[in-house]
Amino acid sequence: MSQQAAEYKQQKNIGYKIIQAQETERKRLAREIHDGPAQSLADIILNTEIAEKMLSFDPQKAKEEILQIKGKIKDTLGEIRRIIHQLRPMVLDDLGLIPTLKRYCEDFSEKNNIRVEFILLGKEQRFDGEIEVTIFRIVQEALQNIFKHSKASLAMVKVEIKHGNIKIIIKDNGVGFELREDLTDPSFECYGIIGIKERVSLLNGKFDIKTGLGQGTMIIVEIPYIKEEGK
Amino acid sequence: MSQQAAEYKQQKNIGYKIIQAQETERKRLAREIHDGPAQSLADIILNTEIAEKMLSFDPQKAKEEILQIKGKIKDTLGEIRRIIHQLRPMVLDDLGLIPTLKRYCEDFSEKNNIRVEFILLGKEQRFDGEIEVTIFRIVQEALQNIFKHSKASLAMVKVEIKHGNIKIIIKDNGVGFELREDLTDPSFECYGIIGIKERVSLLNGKFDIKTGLGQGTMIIVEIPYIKEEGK
Amino acid sequence: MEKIKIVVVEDHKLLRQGIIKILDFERDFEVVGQGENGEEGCRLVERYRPHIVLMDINMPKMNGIEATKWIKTHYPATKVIMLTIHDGDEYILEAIKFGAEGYMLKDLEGEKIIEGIRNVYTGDAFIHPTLTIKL
Ligand SMILES: Nc1ncnc2c1ncn2[C@@H]1O[C@H](COP(=O)(O)OP(=O)(O)OP(=O)(O)O)[C@@H](O)[C@H]1O
Ligand SMILES: Nc1ncnc2c1ncn2[C@@H]1O[C@H](COP(=O)(O)OP(=O)(O)OP(=O)(O)O)[C@@H](O)[C@H]1O
Ligand SMILES: [K+]
Ligand SMILES: [Mg+2]
Ligand SMILES: [Mg+2]
Ligand SMILES: [Mg+2]
Repeated sequence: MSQQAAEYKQQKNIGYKIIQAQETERKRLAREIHDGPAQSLADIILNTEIAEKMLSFDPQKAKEEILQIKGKIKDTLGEIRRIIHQLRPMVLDDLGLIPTLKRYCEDFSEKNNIRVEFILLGKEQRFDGEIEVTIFRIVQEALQNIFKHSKASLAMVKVEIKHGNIKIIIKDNGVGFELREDLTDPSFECYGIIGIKERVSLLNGKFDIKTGLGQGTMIIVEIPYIKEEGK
Repeated sequence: MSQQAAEYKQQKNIGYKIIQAQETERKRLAREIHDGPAQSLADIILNTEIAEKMLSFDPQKAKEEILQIKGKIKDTLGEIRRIIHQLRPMVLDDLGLIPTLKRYCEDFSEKNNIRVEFILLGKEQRFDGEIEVTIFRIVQEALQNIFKHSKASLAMVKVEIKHGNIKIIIKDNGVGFELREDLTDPSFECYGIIGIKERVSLLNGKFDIKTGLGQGTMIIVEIPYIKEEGK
Repeated sequence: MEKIKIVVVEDHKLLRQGIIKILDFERDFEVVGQGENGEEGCRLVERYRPHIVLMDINMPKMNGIEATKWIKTHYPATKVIMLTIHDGDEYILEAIKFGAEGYMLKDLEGEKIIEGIRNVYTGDAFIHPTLTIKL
């Protein structure tokens, strides 16, 4: 089989993986909304019925019930906010990449007890939407990996903006892993690192990973962008 | 350029399109949840406060307010259910392809005022999850196209299960379109029909489309499945 | 007594009406205008010169961030309170950066919304009590 044929097969498999990942995500999300906010609201409807009944003969109880309803709705709104944020942080579109990454690293540190240092070199600015979302997804996946696999206590996300080039380094002090060639072979079951490579290549960027048992892991990505005059 | 190289390039572009489609979907969904249920809940919180204030000096008004709250929560729950259903009808996993398609066609008819006839030939049964979701997505996209482009008054979704083969025909009596080769060229901007082709080929199936100006449109898909003994 | 003139800019209609209903309970408040996008918000500020604008962030046409920038440039005396669903401090920082005097979440108690408006009117800043800014 020619190399091109092999690549063709690989590309085809990547399409397959992306579609599968998409379906898995949809399913997970549907279930999350169903089990979370939808159930909560069904529950709150019952509270409103109780409040209604109480009203005529025990206004004090009715008041308590209404307060409970208010509290539960606030909680539900909180759940919904989290779901929206997971899906696509709106801050990415509203304020851009840098504030989004900053916030994401902070949230991640807090939630997972792994300190993530965020470093920006260069001037904060807006990039093309596709570049912004790609970089965000890369950092998201790399940090997820750190959480799932690295046992690290410390991580770093560094963004360097210079000469029409964005360089992103994500590094941890965890266990590292043996870098096997098959990581980028689509028959490999995991999609995370393959996905990063794929997305980077779609934007004509460069990807590199440095790791080894006991040596932590470092992912380096470079993506070119077009500088807009006066922006 | 060899044909394989051309195919390689195309596959690469398909990966690109799938990723883009996925990001577009996430963004749309985040916005839909943000603009819909999230705002509604914020609104309901205000209602609970009004109800609370009313309670002491106008119980009748308070009661009306509580009824309003109940109504609004029900509406919000309805919105959320629709979002879940769009994302991934749970009935697909719970009951399987045929009930899901039946329901989807009914809902579609009602909502869009285009009568969709659903026809099943062969024995209702469960298929592999990947086959079920693929066929559902194909019908979903084809009906979306009928709604968006066809001006049809009538459509048909026919599923024929026979000899380890599922044949799906989606047909409308609308305006049709000139079938240009570039429909399957990835430089073409739309992803719907390309996506169907891609998904079908991943399951080793066949895809065909028959259309023409003023002739309506018919999509024919065949997907093989492995018959399980005693099932 | 001078009334506090308020403009409410929010694209979600029910919510906008709900907010106005809450504000109407206050005798010294007067909602002089309501708009459903940033552009309308700017026009309303031009026309009514309100003391306070309650400004949503995500709206069609012109969002609340751009509208606030415009208002702060042209009518700096008008005080803007962001009223939004976003609870991230990156939004608050951004809002403060371009001169908003207040930042509230939409699930804030009605009482607190009212208190916040009074605070901002008398010259203080108001940040939603459960939000803490990490600087
Ligand atoms: N930061 C890391 N530290 C240690 N091991 C890592 C790290 N990142 C990746 N790995 C190893 O590389 C493998 C491949 O990672 P990849 O993200 O591709 O897949 P995954 O995380 O296992 O699954 P998926 O991302 O599809 O949910 C992981 O299973 C893990 O063994
Ligand atoms: N049932 C139909 N009737 C008439 N025209 C159709 C029908 N289905 C598809 N078309 C035409 O074929 C084009 C390509 O369809 P396709 O689904 O690939 O893209 P789209 O619907 O325009 O966009 P997308 O699906 O990516 O949202 C459409 O733009 C439309 O012109
Ligand atoms: K009033
Ligand atoms: Mg991973
Ligand atoms: Mg389409
Ligand atoms: Mg809004």
